[in-house]
Amino acid sequence: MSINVNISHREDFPLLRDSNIVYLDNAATSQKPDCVIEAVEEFYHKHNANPLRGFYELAMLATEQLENSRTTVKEFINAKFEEEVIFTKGTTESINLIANSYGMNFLGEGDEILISIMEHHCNILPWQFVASKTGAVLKYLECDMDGLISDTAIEEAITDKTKIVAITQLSNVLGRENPIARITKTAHEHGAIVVMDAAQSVVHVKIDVQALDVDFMAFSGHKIMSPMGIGILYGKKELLNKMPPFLRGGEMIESVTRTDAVFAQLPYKFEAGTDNASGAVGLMAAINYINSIGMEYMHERTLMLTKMCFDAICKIPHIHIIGAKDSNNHNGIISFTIDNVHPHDVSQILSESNVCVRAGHHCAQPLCDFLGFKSCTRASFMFYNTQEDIDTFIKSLSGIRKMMGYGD
Amino acid sequence: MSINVNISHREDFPLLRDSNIVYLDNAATSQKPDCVIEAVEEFYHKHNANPLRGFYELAMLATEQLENSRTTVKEFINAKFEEEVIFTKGTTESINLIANSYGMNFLGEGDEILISIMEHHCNILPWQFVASKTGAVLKYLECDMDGLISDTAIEEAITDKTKIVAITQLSNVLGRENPIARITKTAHEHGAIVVMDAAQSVVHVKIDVQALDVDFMAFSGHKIMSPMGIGILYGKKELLNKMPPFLRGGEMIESVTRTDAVFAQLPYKFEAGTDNASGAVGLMAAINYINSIGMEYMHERTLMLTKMCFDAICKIPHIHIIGAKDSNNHNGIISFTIDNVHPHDVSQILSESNVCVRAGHHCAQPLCDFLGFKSCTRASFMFYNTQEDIDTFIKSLSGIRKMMGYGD
Amino acid sequence: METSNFYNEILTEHNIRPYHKHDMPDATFSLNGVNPSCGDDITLKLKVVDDVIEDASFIGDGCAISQASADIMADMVIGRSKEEALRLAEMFIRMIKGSVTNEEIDELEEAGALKDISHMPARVKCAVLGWHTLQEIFEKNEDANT
Amino acid sequence: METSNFYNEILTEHNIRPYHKHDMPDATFSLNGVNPSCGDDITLKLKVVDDVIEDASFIGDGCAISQASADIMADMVIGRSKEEALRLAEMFIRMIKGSVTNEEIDELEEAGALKDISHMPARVKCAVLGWHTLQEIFEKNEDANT
Ligand SMILES: Cc1ncc(COP(=O)(O)O)c(C=O)c1O
Ligand SMILES: Cc1ncc(COP(=O)(O)O)c(C=O)c1O
Repeated sequence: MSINVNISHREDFPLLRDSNIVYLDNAATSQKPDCVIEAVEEFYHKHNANPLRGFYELAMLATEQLENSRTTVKEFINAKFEEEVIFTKGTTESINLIANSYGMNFLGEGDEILISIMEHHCNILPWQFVASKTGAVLKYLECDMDGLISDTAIEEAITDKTKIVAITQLSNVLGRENPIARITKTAHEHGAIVVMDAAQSVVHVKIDVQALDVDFMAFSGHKIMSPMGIGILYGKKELLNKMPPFLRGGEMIESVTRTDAVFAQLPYKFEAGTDNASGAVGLMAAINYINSIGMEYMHERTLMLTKMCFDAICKIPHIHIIGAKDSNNHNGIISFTIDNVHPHDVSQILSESNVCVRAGHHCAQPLCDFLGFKSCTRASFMFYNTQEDIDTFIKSLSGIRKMMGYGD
Repeated sequence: MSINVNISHREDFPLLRDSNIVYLDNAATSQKPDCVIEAVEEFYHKHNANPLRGFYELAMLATEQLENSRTTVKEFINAKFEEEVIFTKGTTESINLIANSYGMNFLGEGDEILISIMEHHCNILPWQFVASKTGAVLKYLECDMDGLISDTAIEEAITDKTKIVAITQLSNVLGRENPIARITKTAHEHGAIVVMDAAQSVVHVKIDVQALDVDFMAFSGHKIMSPMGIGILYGKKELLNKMPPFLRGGEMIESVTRTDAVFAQLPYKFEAGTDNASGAVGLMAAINYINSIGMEYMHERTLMLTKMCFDAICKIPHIHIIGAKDSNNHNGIISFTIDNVHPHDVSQILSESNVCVRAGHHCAQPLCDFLGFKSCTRASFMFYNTQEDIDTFIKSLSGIRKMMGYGD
Repeated sequence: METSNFYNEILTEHNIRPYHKHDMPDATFSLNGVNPSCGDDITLKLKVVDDVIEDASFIGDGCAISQASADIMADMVIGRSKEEALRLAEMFIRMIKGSVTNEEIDELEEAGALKDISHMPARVKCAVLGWHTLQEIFEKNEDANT
Repeated sequence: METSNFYNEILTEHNIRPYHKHDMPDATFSLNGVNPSCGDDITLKLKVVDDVIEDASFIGDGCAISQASADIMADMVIGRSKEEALRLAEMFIRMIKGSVTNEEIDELEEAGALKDISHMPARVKCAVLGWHTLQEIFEKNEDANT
């Protein structure tokens, strides 16, 4: 695929179009195109009602929108059944749901939970909690300094004691794609299930839950250009069917008595309360937008931008990129440190040139500890970034040590 | 206050303005005024970033919007401290949070949880769950056929064994306001805490958590004209401080190691994951809109519409209104049955005249059982409804039995 | 969706004056079918002799659609073989999903009066409750009966 | 918010060439202060004799703002009484919250170079870390020391 760097998609994004912001914090959250914002608006103008509840036309329209979104997501991730797609408020809720509903009920003393060292806090803390409550042991799958999880590491870490492997498809610090299919294969051989955090990958990698054979998968809409407050949990039907509900309330029941309740079928069993239908509609619009631009094209463009930026940073003295040496293993994410300049100061100085990057531990403290730093600065790209964005960023970045009073 | 029935607020609501829909399902979800839809749009146009995370200007704007919304909510419910206001996705999540974090950790064998017979499923199922896990006993506080919970009932039901009283301020079937202050007083005398479900009341009653002295309170934005996917949990600081987190992940930690985590301060301890900032902004706009119209005015207008409708229904044979005989005790909610016509058929026939009402058990099956029916039809009003809405509704309602083949 | 057309005479008649809504002491099969979320609840009773449905009735309650549909079904399956009844059930369910031919609708006789349900997703469960229960009776008892 | 003005010479000098960033074996007080979410981490050391701060130093690391602010503070409080130091702390924190007079900023000497933090909510914690730790030392030891 040949990418023309001069074609810009910035025009589709009102926040970028109407400002000179150089938005390089895409791994934290993405900007939203007009079509997504308008889809939400249209829902409130034409279809707003409590979905799944009413017999009148408006309520049926709202329900239809919600279910169309479910179908769109099903196709986007290639799930086998609609009812394997559950709406949540985001990755964090999705993973907490798995931990509380599956982890708390199917793990016991001596069982092992394996997570990678590069997990986001939301794929660590729920498992620490499950371990503390069930007596299961939490273990870590480590990578090398390039961020690579080797086959040997996988073979050694997964044993017959392993019951759950929870791992991100793409680290939000390193940007490297993990060998999920390889992990699933080994995990399944040992009778373990695999939970994949797709929060970062969903915008870069074409996800196929059946090909990867993961048992659960989670992502947030806001990182793929959809509105905030909506996310997805995918789970294999046979697993979801045997799990108890997590949140309890309306919509997830068949019948309720004073002492007891019969739960509804999938997916509703896991969707207690009023569904965020407008969020679902926004997510559907975002996926349609992605499909119209082309996932592969988006990714190629991101890789090209990543490479330009990577190569330029390599030329600036005193800056150290974290993770892989090959920019193609960074998938739009470049984290780095600058000698003797704290990332918070880096981020603030860049902000002066309207460059938005993130600084800190990126909700991945165990990884930072493991790699030997407390915090770092991260620039992250999406296909709508431009060469100009990178030029501005690099220019500002080059002057930081000087501005902080260092000779070079 | 004198209300002019001819003044219409319909113009503020695009869905109503641009259609001939008679929207009488306000208790399920409200319509959204332009100012709320536009506030969300403006957020995505001008302030969209991951809040609470970045050091750049855009992220600070997003954070500021989120925190301004928190302050607006704090004032709206008269909480004492900002950090007592926690963003959730809705009432259902809020109550599940309380049940899982407070209920599961501070209740034991023989303790009693008291809920009213008129609770919404989301204020029943979480307590059934807590009871089944902790050995606590779930008891019911009953009302009379008019929906009144008497002082005697309160005195008898709350004992020294009672640890939690969970009750709705306004039933979504009966519309009657419960004597919360009275309940709180008795509960506190016996050392119990009170959880108030304000999902229905928040749009009708001016809530003052300090005056009511409730320990926890929950509501959903979507029922007070704000976007879907955002809700509030209020809790007294001293209680929230001693509770463990519910959802676990980013933003709710101070530091994380491989084996352990130190949790953040309030309110962040309970806000794991990316906050729905656009939802919070929409909620702020909705509250500002309410303040500009005037809560008292809104309520007076709703009561007037309720009375008009109530009186008209009373004149139609074979229709039975559920609950209080005085329309002033209905706060915009009129549930009813029609002899020999099933509510689902009622709702569908009304839908033919563009009248949107809800039919079913309204997520309150124990109440339906208690009052002796399986399901009913509910018309619910907000201040933006009009006399015309009621005329259309009554006209269509009057013809239903005939249409179904009955002589009268 | 014209509701006033929808609640036609066939439907309202079967609803308020059902022919087959009564108990059947000598039934060979009896099965309860419910739509928990709607509250529709029927118990279908069949008297089957040599794979032929000699009599059919139901008791229970629910919305007009569920009741009328069950009554129409009872009417149609009486005197038919198990196979014919199941073929009609399959056809009816397909009609509700919106994929039948006009000839098939004709074959469904009075049950064809429910064809507009295909545009009312919320009412589908009501319309098919009786037919589903019929299918279930024969599926559950397949072994016992062959 | 002009960052380039903000990272002025006073700040960068105190950051890269701090006068008081060193251990103090004969300290009478030592307290660790952290901003867990930022990673800022200092240990403040004071040598207090008869309620007068004879020496002040710190060790640790963090962003330029936290380090420079701690260094400036150490500079300012040496030779002052406990009361005077606490008065400056209170004034500094007020400045960061945006409510001081020009005279007070003057009185804060080099610490006044941090006044623009009032427009940077995310950096407030960094700027006040040293001063908060100072306050804490005296609060914790109030009983012991009077
Ligand atoms: C009294 C009451 N409580 C709770 C809820 C649940 O609200 P949500 O579905 O927004 O969580 C509702 C509305 O459905 C309600 O009426
Ligand atoms: C890898 C990864 N997992 C999970 C999350 C959490 O997503 P959210 O905050 O939307 O729940 C993030 C983003 O913050 C992430 O980068």
